[in-house]
Amino acid sequence: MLMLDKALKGSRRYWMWLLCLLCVIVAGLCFYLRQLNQGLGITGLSRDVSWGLYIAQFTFFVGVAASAVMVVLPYYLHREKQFARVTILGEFLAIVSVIMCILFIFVDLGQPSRVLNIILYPSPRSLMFWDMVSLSGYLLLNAIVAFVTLRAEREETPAPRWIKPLAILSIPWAISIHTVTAFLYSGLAGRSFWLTAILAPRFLASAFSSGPALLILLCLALRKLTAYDVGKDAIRKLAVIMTYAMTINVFFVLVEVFTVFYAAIPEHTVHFEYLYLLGGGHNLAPWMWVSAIFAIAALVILFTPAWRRTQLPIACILVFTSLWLEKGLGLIVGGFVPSPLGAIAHYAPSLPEWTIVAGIWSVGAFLITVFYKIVLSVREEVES
Amino acid sequence: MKITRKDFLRISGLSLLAAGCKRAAESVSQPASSVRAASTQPVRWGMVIDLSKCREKDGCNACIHACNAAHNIPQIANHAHEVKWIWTEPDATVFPSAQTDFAPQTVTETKVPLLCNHCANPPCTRVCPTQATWKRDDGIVMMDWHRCIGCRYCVAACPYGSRSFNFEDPRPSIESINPDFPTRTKGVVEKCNFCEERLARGLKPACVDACPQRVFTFGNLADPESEPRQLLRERFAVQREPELGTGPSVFYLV
Amino acid sequence: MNALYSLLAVLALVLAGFACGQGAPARMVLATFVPYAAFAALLIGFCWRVARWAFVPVPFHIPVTCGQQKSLVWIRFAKIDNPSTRWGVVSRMAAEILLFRSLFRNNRARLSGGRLILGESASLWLCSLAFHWTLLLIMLRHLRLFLEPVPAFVNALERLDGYFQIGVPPLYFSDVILVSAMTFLLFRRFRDPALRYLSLFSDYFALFLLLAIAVTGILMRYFTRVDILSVKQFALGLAAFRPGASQALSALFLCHLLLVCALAAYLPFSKLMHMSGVFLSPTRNLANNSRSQRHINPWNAPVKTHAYVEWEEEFRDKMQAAGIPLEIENETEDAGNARTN
Amino acid sequence: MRDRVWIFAGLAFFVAALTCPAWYAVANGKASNKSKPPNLELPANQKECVAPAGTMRAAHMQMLIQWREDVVRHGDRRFVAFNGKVYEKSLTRTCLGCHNKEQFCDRCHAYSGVSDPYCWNCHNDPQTVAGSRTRSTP
Repeated sequence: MLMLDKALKGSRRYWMWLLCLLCVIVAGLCFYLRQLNQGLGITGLSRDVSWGLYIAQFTFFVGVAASAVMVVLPYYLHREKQFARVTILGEFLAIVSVIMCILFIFVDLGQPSRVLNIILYPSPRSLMFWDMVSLSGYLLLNAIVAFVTLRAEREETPAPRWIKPLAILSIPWAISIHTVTAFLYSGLAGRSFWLTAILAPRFLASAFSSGPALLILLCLALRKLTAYDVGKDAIRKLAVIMTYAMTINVFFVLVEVFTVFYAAIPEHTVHFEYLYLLGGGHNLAPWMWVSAIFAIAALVILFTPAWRRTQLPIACILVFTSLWLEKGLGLIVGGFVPSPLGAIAHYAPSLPEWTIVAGIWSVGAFLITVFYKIVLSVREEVES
Repeated sequence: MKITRKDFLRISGLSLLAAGCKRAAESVSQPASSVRAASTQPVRWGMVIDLSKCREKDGCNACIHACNAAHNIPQIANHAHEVKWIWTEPDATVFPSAQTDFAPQTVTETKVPLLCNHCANPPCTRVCPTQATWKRDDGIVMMDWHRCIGCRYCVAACPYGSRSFNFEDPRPSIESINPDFPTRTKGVVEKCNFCEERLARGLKPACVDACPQRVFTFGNLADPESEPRQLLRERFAVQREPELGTGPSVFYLV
Repeated sequence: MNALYSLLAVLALVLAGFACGQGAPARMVLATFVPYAAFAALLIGFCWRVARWAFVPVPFHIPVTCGQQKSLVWIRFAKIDNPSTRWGVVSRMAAEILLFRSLFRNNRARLSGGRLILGESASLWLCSLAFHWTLLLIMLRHLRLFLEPVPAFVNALERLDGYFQIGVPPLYFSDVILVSAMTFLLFRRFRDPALRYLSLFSDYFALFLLLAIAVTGILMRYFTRVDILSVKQFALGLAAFRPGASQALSALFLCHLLLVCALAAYLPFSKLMHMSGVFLSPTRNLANNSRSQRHINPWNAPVKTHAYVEWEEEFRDKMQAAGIPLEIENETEDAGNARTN
Repeated sequence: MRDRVWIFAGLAFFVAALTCPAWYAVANGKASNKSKPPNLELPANQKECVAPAGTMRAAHMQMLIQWREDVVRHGDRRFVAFNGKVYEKSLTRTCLGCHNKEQFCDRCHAYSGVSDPYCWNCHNDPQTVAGSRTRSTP
């Protein structure tokens, strides 16, 4: 019997959850078909803000995908046994995130029927080509490592020897996917908001905090909903990783802010002013402040000994939301506004856009549920 | 009608072979080898725009209308979805770094015609993941609308805002279609092509011919004796954001 | 050896097709006589096989299924894998026919360190599913040649299949999937020694024949080209019983045609009849309700039984006389008592 | 016993599906002239195409793609035909200069069940465009 069969046997709650997700997916699909028919005009995108929520979500989930390295690295390289029960969860999270990234790129295309031109006419000078290579390679690596180790676990045989080199290869590869994604933006001379060498380090820092935050939340949810417990040690270690990555991320942002405002080159300051100036009538500014406040609040919780364990779920939610707002919204839109010609074009995602994004999130939730269900059933079967 | 073996060989074998060889040759020699590459004299098409002449007839949009008619450019009411090949902006917007604090209002508020700069080192072609936009040997930055996947990376890369994306089907917004030039389909990026299709027939770009003031001077920048080169020798010209290293082929006489 | 012979048989068919393309009389035979003969063989043979199956009595109500059978109310049972009602059976049959449910359970046995391991084997299920579905899609797509006007759904399928713009005419994804899945199914038989031992001529022949049909079709569409107008005319002519082969039809097309005819004529007499057989598999199409309902086989000959109660009744007097204790002392009064025992 | 009804119903369905082309022809009432090709209007002013008719029928799409690559990507607009004649590589000017899109291209594509190629998303049919223009301007 296939491992996939395990996903077919579940409680009523499990099926209801999948059904709900399916409904959202169908709603997203309907709007996507409309977008296919009418063009990207049904989104909030415009001539001046030509990338929006889709690409921002793509960027954010590349980070989540890359963060799998934070469990793979300690487990495979430093033999940290605490991560034994969480590593495969991290790998499946990476797989699902990459799939979501691919979907976000796909729905953003104006001519999706020509998407294979990227392979038919490969252009090594374009970073998008390298992003495609690194993302698909990462997906493949993680899929092989996760499925082969899970299969070995189920058959109660040791995992084949060649898995370890692959797992270790996935570590630098994870760094590469987010670095290349940062280069997509930071290599554009005309967009001064992104034209900074710290963009790639910033991306990595935010990835290594948002990814573990999500993983901790998923682990806690599993503990609550099922009998599966990854162990206190693993969660504590993940929390430490998240804390320091978040600290570094905030530090990087402040470094950027200093450079921009002390040098005071208008081309650079305008973007920050657009994003953070309250009362300027910019619809993003309040959200950017929410992001900043959440980040500080999360750090306060994580650095206070009395709270760091008891309030961990809240801290994780704060970290995740803060970074989602910063990276999944502000970073992309902030790069486009003001436009090189100085135009301030407001961007607000439209209902179809939100629904399509929700549909892709649901695809992710659906897949992660199914994958985790398989993992948990296999472990349950082996342990009993 | 029977397809003879000869036909079969010619149409399938040879064309496949030829296409394959061409592809291989292209990938070895980076820019697509154009027919003009064979001629000994290098070509770099360029344009000089005399703003003083343009200022004389303020509010004249002959160049824009000529371009719109020639290239089936849709007139979309929604500003967010506009498609523009050549258009005008205030001087202060076009040359933000060339403004002095106390410049006369007449200068800062004059409308300046804008179009694709056909850069010598274009950032847009560098980022295109499918080579749907590329620089020809004669300096024209071309778009292949058959190949564009609509990722809009080039729109993000262009520092001049010269690229437009078709957010909707342009056909309903075209007043009268010029059958000689294709319309575009939704989901592709487009921009000024320096009237490549007119150059091929020995004509000058539509905007150049349409201007009653003869504001535009078009010619081969690689030829020291060409009209634009003579103008540039005689008068001081600026380019848009030259500090980005893109090397625009459009010059403005201020 | 089996593989080689069947490959040779298919190659012989291919060569015959090409040879027919050369001479006019052979073309006429191939284009007019052969398709009808093959089609008649398919129809008659198919009906005959199914009719024969219909008259074979099903000897037992076979409850060999997976999952928990319906028993006591508080025990959850597998509604689809082990149905007790007709609708349950319909859904199980749908899962079997549309999703190959039982193949989904396939696993590969191997020995590791002296231990038998039933390992994962998703590839067979995945590839056969891909192969069968794309085959259906391709057959439906071919309707564009047989129907005039072309129904909208056929056009929609064609557009969907060639959605990604790769080359002209656009590459059909079903073609790619079909050929790769079939290649896997073929190599699966070569790779595993046990499977190689089990494979017969007919196993390989069906695979090679289908593969040859696919390859000739692909060659025609993407490489040598064919005049689609004459093909459609020819196909419509066949359907209207007015056959006639235009000179524009290439030898490759005739080869494709001959292979399809061979497949059609061969189908009723081969393992490919699993196409209808799957509907008739008793382990799948019967409800597993033998605990709640008594199934009497109508074909069973009446069995003469002689229960103890009857035997006792027969010899009651003699037993009583001999002082042998009786189960039923007195028919009328102790009947209830005996039953409780 | 009871199952035989189902079996024969299924068999009847299968046979009906297999023989659907014949039924379809009867239902559409075109059994008499249905194997005839569509009436493809050929240009009145020209006798010869850029390649022999058989080649064009089988491979016009490949040629159009080749032309497209030549013109757009290589600026090469001159096509020397098999008989030495020189044509411009242009769908609108050369092909549609003689052929009528609706009565030639579309008819044959509809007949052979080839869905409309994406050419027409951008390229115009000069005749319909001219027609709409005269209609829209009074």
